[in-house]
Amino acid sequence: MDYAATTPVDPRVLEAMKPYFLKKYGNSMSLHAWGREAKEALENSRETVASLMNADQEEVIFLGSGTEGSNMVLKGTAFANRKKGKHIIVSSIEHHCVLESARWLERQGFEITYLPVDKYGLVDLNALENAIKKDTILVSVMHANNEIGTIEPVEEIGKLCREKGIYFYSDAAQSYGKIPVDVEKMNVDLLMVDAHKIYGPKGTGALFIRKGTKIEPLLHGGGHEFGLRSSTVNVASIVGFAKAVEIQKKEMNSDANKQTKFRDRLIKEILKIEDSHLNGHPTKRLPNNAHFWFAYIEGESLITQLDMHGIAASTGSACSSESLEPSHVLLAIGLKPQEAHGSLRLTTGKYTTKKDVDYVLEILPKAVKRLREISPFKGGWE
Amino acid sequence: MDYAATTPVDPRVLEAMKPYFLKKYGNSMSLHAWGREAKEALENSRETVASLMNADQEEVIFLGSGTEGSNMVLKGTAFANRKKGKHIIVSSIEHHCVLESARWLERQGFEITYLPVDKYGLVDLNALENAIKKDTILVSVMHANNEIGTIEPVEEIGKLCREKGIYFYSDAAQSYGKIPVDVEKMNVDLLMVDAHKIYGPKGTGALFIRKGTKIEPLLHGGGHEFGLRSSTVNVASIVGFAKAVEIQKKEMNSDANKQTKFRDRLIKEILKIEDSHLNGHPTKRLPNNAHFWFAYIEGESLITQLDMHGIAASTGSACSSESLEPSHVLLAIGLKPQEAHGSLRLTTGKYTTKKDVDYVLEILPKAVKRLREISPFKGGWE
Amino acid sequence: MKEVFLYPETVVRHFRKPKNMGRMKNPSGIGKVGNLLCGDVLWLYIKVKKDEKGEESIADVKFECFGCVVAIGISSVLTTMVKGKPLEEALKLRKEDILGKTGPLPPIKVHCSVLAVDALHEAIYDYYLRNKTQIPEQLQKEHERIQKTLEKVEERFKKYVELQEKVFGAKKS
Amino acid sequence: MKEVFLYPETVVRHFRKPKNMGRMKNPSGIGKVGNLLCGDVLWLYIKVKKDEKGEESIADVKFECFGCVVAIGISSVLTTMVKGKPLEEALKLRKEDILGKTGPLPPIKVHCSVLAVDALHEAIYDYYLRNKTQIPEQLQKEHERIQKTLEKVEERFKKYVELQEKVFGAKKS
Ligand SMILES: Cc1ncc(COP(=O)(O)O)c(C=O)c1O
Ligand SMILES: Cc1ncc(COP(=O)(O)O)c(C=O)c1O
Ligand code: FES
Ligand code: FES
Repeated sequence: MDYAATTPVDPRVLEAMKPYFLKKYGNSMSLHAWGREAKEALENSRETVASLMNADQEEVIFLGSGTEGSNMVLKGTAFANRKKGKHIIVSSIEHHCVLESARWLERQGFEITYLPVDKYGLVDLNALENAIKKDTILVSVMHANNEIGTIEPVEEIGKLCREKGIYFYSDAAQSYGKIPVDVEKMNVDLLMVDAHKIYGPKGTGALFIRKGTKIEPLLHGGGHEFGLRSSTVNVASIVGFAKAVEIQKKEMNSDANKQTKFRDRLIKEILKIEDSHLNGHPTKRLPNNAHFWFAYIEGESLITQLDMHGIAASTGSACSSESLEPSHVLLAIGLKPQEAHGSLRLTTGKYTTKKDVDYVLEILPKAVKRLREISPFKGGWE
Repeated sequence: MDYAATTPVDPRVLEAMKPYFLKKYGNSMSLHAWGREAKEALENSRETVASLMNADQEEVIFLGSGTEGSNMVLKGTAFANRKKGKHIIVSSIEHHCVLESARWLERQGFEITYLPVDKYGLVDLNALENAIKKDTILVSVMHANNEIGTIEPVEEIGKLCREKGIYFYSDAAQSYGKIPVDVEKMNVDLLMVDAHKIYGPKGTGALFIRKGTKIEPLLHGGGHEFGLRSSTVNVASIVGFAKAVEIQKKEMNSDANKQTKFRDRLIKEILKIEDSHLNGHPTKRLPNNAHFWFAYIEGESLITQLDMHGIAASTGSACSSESLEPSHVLLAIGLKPQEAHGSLRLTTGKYTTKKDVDYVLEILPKAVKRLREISPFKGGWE
Repeated sequence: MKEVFLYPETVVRHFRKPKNMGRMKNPSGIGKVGNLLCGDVLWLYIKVKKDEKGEESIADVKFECFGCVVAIGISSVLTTMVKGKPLEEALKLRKEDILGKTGPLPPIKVHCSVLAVDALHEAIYDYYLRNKTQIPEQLQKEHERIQKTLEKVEERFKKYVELQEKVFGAKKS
Repeated sequence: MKEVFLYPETVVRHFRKPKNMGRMKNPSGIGKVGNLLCGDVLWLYIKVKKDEKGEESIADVKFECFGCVVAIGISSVLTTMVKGKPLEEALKLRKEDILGKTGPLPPIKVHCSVLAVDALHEAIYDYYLRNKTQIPEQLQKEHERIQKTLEKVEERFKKYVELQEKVFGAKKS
């Protein structure tokens, strides 16, 4: 139940990749036959990945990870548009790859505004409008949040940015292949997608860059990917990504229905546990994400309890070297630190069965109870 | 005969990777069992890759490509050591990933010195010593050149840099796993290696960072790889890389002997062609690299001729949008542009047979002859 | 699937089946350390018994913990190490003694073992205080360090949260 | 292995077996275009014949090329297109006509087709010059453009090489 962290590779994907490891291993930049074969596979894959986001083939480049995409967008637009301005707006619940890139830019003299969200994690359009300045060059708001699953009002955000002539970037790592992603409807100029969240291989992603967008490369070198991302092209992984996309294209809708049922059942049953609470929006959320906090217990202990029973899950409570750090997303939606410490994320996937859901519903209440027995706060916070 | 561009994946490597696609697919940062399994595979792989360069495990991080490594080193040391100085020295025959990173830094206000090489492509130690200034922060000289195969005097360069208190980076993408690489003997502070040059998967490399070296990350985010390189760890590819390293560890020496024989035979026989010339050093060269220029013909045509006979090769003559551009490496060793245009790189690998070599020696003279028949300069340059 | 542990096996075993877990009625001393905001709170109870010679020892010990796997596991390990031990001996216990028993922790988790030792010493301090026993100089110093550290961590943490609130505009409901 | 071409199949076919390749003895006109430094040199020879009505046409054509696959392939294609054609018709030939026959080239290779057309027109220009025929205005302009482009390319290229030499300290031996 931790499909949001990463997914296994679909066996059909691995099958598609194999020939590109062993036989068709050419360098896509080489002129000889092996190279041309690699080139053709690359361009076909590009078309597939572009088509599931309604983009032109020439507007999509492949990446070495989702993180690389966000780093490239933040730093690449910042450096390329320095003359226009030094101000960038990012939502406060962006993934670390956006936030840390933003912080790095802050250290280089750029100005960053962190946009607040409401208790469901939704970005407030008025706040965005107020945050925009003359020298704003980029707005970054993710499509769907990786922790609490909230789906942001990207169409409206994009529309506003377009009106103001500001680039709009959306990190769609968690949404692409799970819910519809359409760069036209979303009014985005830049959009990142990730292979290993949809049964493709790790170490591959793609970036949509609308024609005419001013951006610098992050990886300089031999000039691959239209000069925007150098590195010998990882054809096998890209072919694998494209295969995963092809599969999701066919199975996305039926799969989303199935996940939504699981999700809503998890939410309904788990909220029956005393002092348990849902995080994120009740309906504007990813079909496969259920996120909670349980009073009086700590998340790492909880997921380890679950792990003892073979259940994988995730929490927003993470170790730092002097204490546990509650997730920035949970603080941003207004949770108190001690509440955020007791958080649990369950994310289902296409290999999740009804039995798995039943099993979680059997084990989780016991695990919560057990940890509350250990807790000094079993009776309530002091 | 284009193994320097990229290699096929060894079937044993693919076999080792498979479980990490399908079953052991966990996120190495997750706390649950799948995550821990990934973590263990990651650390074992790190040890393997570190051991073949005589480095400590904690001094090696994994990358998404060789290019990423060079970008991180150049930009990361430049930004982290700005207080010390703004001067960087790179050899004039570095790979594009170093040169283009250097040029980007130049545009950000850093000062770059491009170090000349002699006619064999060897960096001149005196020139280096003269180039070093008070505010020099980094010297970048590759271990072995990817075009002409020349092996640089890295030990001496490293020693000089150490004496002067300057970081020394060496791009060992072409040497690692083919000839001995030892970060202690080489006196390097930073060293990059690449998986897809030694029968590992594309999209994976590693960077040695000596303890205490001041460097900033290139990919900011979730804090993977000791906080130095964020992105969900590509465990399958890393395991594959480690497997490839393990194999090379055993087979490197015998393989180098075999390649050297092929190489020397290719050189001896090909130089019998009229108006043909060897590029690079006669002995200080990679065991698998043979590089020539042929007067009066152009390289792209030549490799296409060879390709017609099923032979893959490479040239230093590349298309730009208005003409052909001769390789910077060949110009740096003193070739005239028209000479550089007629260059040919043959690089052998572990699947190359004596028969393959014979075949090249049969086809190549004919191909050269044919193109000379087409050339207006068959009788000599005008 | 092979079992691979992020933490020493002993720690995980104790987390799975903690010993001496729960509240104690009428303890002789309580040590309360850690901080709710940080997600680490440990309460340690001791029952002290005097033998014929007047030597004081820990007859019983219990703990309650709101915290991570290591905090819970290590606390349990510690209780098994000090149960029955004379107070003087218990006072000599250092985190190294625990880690000697469990094996090393990842650097990021070392503070969890400090937490357990601190709770023990605070409980003894509390016992001495309640019994108006003269507090050994060393323990007094330790008590002051612990209180100061707690304050510092809390302060640092509050700053972090304030920053988050300022930057991210949290604190809604 | 399936054959995948970076360039149109026709171009590759002509590269493999070029038509009308080689030097011509006593040509009526020669067009020499391209630049050695740039790695693109094309020499095109024509033999012109007058028929009874006095119409001039290309009786024979040959080419020599030091250049890339596309330059060689396209030159060959062009020779087959103009052989036997009246000069006037040959003069109307544009790169689009060749690409119409071969299919589109990658953008980076479009200039190779320009090279071939330029060589043809330069050969005809040369023929007119030798025969002191009045040169059509259009052709004169074209000739000037070609010469200017050649100069410009050469200049740009020399600058590039000089930069390389300055930066990289080339020019050894
Ligand atoms: C929303 C979001 N953005 C970015 C990333 C980073 O992707 P990667 O780890 O592949 O670099 C992830 C997942 O880790 C994510 O969930
Ligand atoms: C010497 C050298 N450095 C760097 C690279 C770049 O590696 P990659 O293409 O894997 O990014 C290569 C190969 O392409 C190389 O040969
Ligand atoms: S007690 Fe802080 S992380 Fe364990
Ligand atoms: S003629 Fe210049 S690349 Fe073909």
